[in-house]
Amino acid sequence: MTVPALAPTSSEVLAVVASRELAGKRTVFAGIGLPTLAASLAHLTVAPGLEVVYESGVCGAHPSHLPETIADSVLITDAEAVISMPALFGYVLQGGHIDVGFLGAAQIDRWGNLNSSVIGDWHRPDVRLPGSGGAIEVMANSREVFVVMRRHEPRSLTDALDFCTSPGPDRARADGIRPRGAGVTRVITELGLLARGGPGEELRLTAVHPGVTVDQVRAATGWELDVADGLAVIEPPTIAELRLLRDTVDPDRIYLR
Amino acid sequence: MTVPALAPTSSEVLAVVASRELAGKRTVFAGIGLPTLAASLAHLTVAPGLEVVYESGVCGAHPSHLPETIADSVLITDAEAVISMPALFGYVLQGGHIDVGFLGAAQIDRWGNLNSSVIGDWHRPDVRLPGSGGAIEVMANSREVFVVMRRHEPRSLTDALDFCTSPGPDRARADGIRPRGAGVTRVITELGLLARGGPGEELRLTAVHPGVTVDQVRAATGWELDVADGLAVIEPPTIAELRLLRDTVDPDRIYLR
Amino acid sequence: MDTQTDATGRTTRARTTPGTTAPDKTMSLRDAIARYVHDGDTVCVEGFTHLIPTAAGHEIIRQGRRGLTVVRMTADIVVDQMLAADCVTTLVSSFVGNSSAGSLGELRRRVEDGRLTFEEYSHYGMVCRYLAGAQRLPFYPLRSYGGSDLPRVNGQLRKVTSPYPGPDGEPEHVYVVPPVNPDVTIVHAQRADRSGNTHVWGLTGVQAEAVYAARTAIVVVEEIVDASVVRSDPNRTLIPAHAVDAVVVCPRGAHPSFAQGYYDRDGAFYREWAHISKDPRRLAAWLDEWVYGTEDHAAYVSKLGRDHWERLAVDEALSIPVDYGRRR
Amino acid sequence: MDTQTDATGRTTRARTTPGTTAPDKTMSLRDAIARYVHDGDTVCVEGFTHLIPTAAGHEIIRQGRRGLTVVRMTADIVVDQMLAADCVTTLVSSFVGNSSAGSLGELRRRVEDGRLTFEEYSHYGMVCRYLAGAQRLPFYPLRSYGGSDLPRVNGQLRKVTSPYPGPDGEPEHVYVVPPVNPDVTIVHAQRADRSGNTHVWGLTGVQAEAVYAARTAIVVVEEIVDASVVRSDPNRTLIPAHAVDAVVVCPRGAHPSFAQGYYDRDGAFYREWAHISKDPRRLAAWLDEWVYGTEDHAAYVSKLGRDHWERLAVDEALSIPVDYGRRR
Repeated sequence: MTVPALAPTSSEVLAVVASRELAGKRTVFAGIGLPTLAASLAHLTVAPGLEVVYESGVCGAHPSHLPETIADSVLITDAEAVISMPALFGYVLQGGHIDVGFLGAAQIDRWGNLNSSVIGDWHRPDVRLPGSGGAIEVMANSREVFVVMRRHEPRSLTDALDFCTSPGPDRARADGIRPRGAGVTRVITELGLLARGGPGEELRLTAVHPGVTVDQVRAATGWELDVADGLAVIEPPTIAELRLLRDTVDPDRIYLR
Repeated sequence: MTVPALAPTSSEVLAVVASRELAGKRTVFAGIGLPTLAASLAHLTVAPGLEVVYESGVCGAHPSHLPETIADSVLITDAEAVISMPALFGYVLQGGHIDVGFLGAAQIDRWGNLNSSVIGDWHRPDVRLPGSGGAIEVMANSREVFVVMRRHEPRSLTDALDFCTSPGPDRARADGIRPRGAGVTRVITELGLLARGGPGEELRLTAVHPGVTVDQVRAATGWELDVADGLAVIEPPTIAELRLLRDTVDPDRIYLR
Repeated sequence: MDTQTDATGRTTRARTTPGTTAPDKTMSLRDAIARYVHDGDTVCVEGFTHLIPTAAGHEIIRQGRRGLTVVRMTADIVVDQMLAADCVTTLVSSFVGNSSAGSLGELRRRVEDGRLTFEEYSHYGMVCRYLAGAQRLPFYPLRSYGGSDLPRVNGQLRKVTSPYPGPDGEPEHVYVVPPVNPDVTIVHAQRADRSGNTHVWGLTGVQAEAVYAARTAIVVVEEIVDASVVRSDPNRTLIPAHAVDAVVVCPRGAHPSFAQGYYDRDGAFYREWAHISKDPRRLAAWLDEWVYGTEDHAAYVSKLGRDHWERLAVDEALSIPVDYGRRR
Repeated sequence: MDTQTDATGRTTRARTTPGTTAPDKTMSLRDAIARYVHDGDTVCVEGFTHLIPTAAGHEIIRQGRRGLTVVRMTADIVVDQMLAADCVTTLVSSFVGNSSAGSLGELRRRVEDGRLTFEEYSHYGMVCRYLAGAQRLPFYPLRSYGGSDLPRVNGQLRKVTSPYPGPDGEPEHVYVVPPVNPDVTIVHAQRADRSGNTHVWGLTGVQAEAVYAARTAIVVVEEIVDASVVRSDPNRTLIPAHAVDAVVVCPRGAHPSFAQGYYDRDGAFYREWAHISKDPRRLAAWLDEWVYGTEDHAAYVSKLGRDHWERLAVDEALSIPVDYGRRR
């Protein structure tokens, strides 16, 4: 067993903070990496019945090794169910079975809209990014969405997206489409935690990591960031949380860089 | 081996006539009874590659016993594929994979429209019939439809349906829906064979069984029946056809009553 | 460990998997019906000829539910029985015959006398209602119904114009159906684990869609198996646990329909039903004896007797396994 | 009887079933590509991370096809390679990254330089295009895209008003996508019989829909099996023979992706591809050596060598059989 003598790494802090936000949730849609680390830790702590659904169609995985991708063969062998894409996206996601969807993005704005398509103009981009994958559907159909942003900087948390790939409920409504979920409700970054309740609300700073100042966060955010009353300081990862992460969830430190 | 000394029964004649019309077809959608007898015989004679698709979702059945229903367990064990209802109706039937659909009905009109819902008024019927099942979809999506009517009489081959359950292409077009297949192209009865080429054409008498007169057929038909030039006389079942039906297809004479 | 013995003396074992935190959703059929089926509910009972949840229908009758809307593609004997027991006021269906064995007497009487609200569809219309329901879509398009009289008597069949031109450049119109989202869907299956991961084989019909379309779902199974059995073949899980609220073990609960690999269809009973249901008094007597007169489905199964089940028994025909592989 | 020996020395046997008249659709990959893939065609290459038909992509490159429209949810290494070989002018896709292992260098260069027509969708948008295609529907509705910038750059994303009022009584609007009906769909699978009844397990993605959506379909398999193997488990037949035009046996044809139960994913190659594809000369050299320089996929497989395949080998994890039953 690892003695958690080492100070928590940035990845460990992000995973722990995200795991705590999953308290009481039943189903989470997650990609490999920090989201699955967070979900695995939550499963062992605050959300014992938590089921992770993967975009590949795997439900109730029991992997023998830490998976490298959402489609890793170790997620399939011994899973409770492996379903087709029409069933995964149609019946599970659009069917309303996902409590929390985890998403990443190159850019996020104050309303929780996301860009994962391009930097620059879509037609002749400076950087062509991978695109939506299922992110548009995760955003549109999950009850709420958590975003983990390793880097907290103005070009990522931006005042104006270069392109809106995955819109939150406010943009959907403005487009004449009835929104379903709350959109992004949590943004977990290296500096702190941003949150919003749902449609019509901006992301506000609700907690900072120990030693981080509000000015620091504001300077790193591309929009005029609002701060919640009673701003909290995030409790650092506990020894119990770190032990679980290091000894049980990712003992080979594949994602806990 | 049965020596086909007995004269062919009415069921045998209908099955043989229907089987001949399947020459060269690849896929047929058929219910249990005369349609499957016809398909099985065709498979052994004029359509060696013929695949029967059942409404239950069975493709390429290899039954150990003659099935009693389209969902008989003997159709499932040893089948090549068993698919869900959405796949059967959506991908196979609506997807355009069926050459010939077999349908029955309580009433048919001169355009090949069918009633299998009610005798009398729909809201307070004299007789409530089983309804469409998949007949509406078989009619709308098969390249063509064959109807076997054991009884040829004016109340079955009628001038005006009590209710149109399964419409042919002409009614579909009049309703603003682009039709796909030809609708009913063959009606096989105890008196003869009625045929039409497709949209815009009426069913005409193209052949009669030996000894049946045109007047007899006209009297038994609820509309002013048109007769094709060069009206043919149907060749009676051959000894080879009868042997196959009696010895191979239905040796226990379950459907060859 | 639960141990159950069925009418043929076969013992089925149900074990929990140690080391998992998956919720145990098993309960008796009586409790499941009491908890999830209420007067006035919309109840979907699916299974296309195969795996018809008859035992659940009988338990609904025993508990005296009233005012139900029953949604079912092929109204079958169990629907005729629920009608005769006065549980149902509205039927949503696409086929109301007793398979190929004659009529459903009670259903015909009630429709012909105007005592039952009947929403009539075609099979694919029903399938599309489940598809829309499972996907929480406002409507589902299909290529049929053009020219049918059904839209004249069923106002739910409507048209939409496609925003893409047709192959000839002209606007294209199609019929659509609305979603169905039953209060509860009940299906029967071969086996499930205690949290509801359900293996179904043979005819799978529209069961997955009907379950996903529903607000709550009851899965009745021939046997509860260890999670390791289900997990040895995750592609066979037609219905994942997250879509299931109650798991009920009820061997032979699909009689007189069949469970592929477990027991065959009781064709003789289907034929007999045409006669029983034709005579309201005979039908009432049948319900008294076989439903009200049996405490639960186990009693119904023993009342049928060993010889009866022996006639419906099937020999083994095992699938050849596939290899899911395991990383070294 | 055909006998093939793969790189690990395993012998696969392919037998015809005596006594059936099912057409034999087996042919070489070279013949299948020559017959079914033409310059200017719309070619769908599916397999969600699992069972990617790489060998077929390589054969398209060897035969020098030009002007293809490639339809594929997750553009992957094989698409990057087909782009670099100048086979493709239009890409229809919903994810254009090299899995989680970096970028597809050639794809990025061509998009960033404006040398590739790219029709961008989301995953479910692509799924719905296949669903509409398979069902020959004029459009398919979905609950996403509202407020996205994608409809601004992709005119195929349009809206329809539901003919049923929404939950608040107001009209309800949804986005729809048009069908896709590829000239040919190519998928990879574990096993099929000679007429094309195809067993797939593990991640099944959207393969069935992509095949049914197409005008013609090529199924590439790890092994041809006797029809009796397929027929022992008809529910495992994801793709029935009537939807298949060509059956190609090509062991390890999904490398560097994987075939559940046969060989694992070559993660190292995915990571290496980020570097190879970043440099156009290195990419060209790779194509010269591994695609143009190999006569067929068997040569590519042997060139990788036994040690390489040994590292990707997996242990056995067999499914527990189910009983289909047999009437006595």
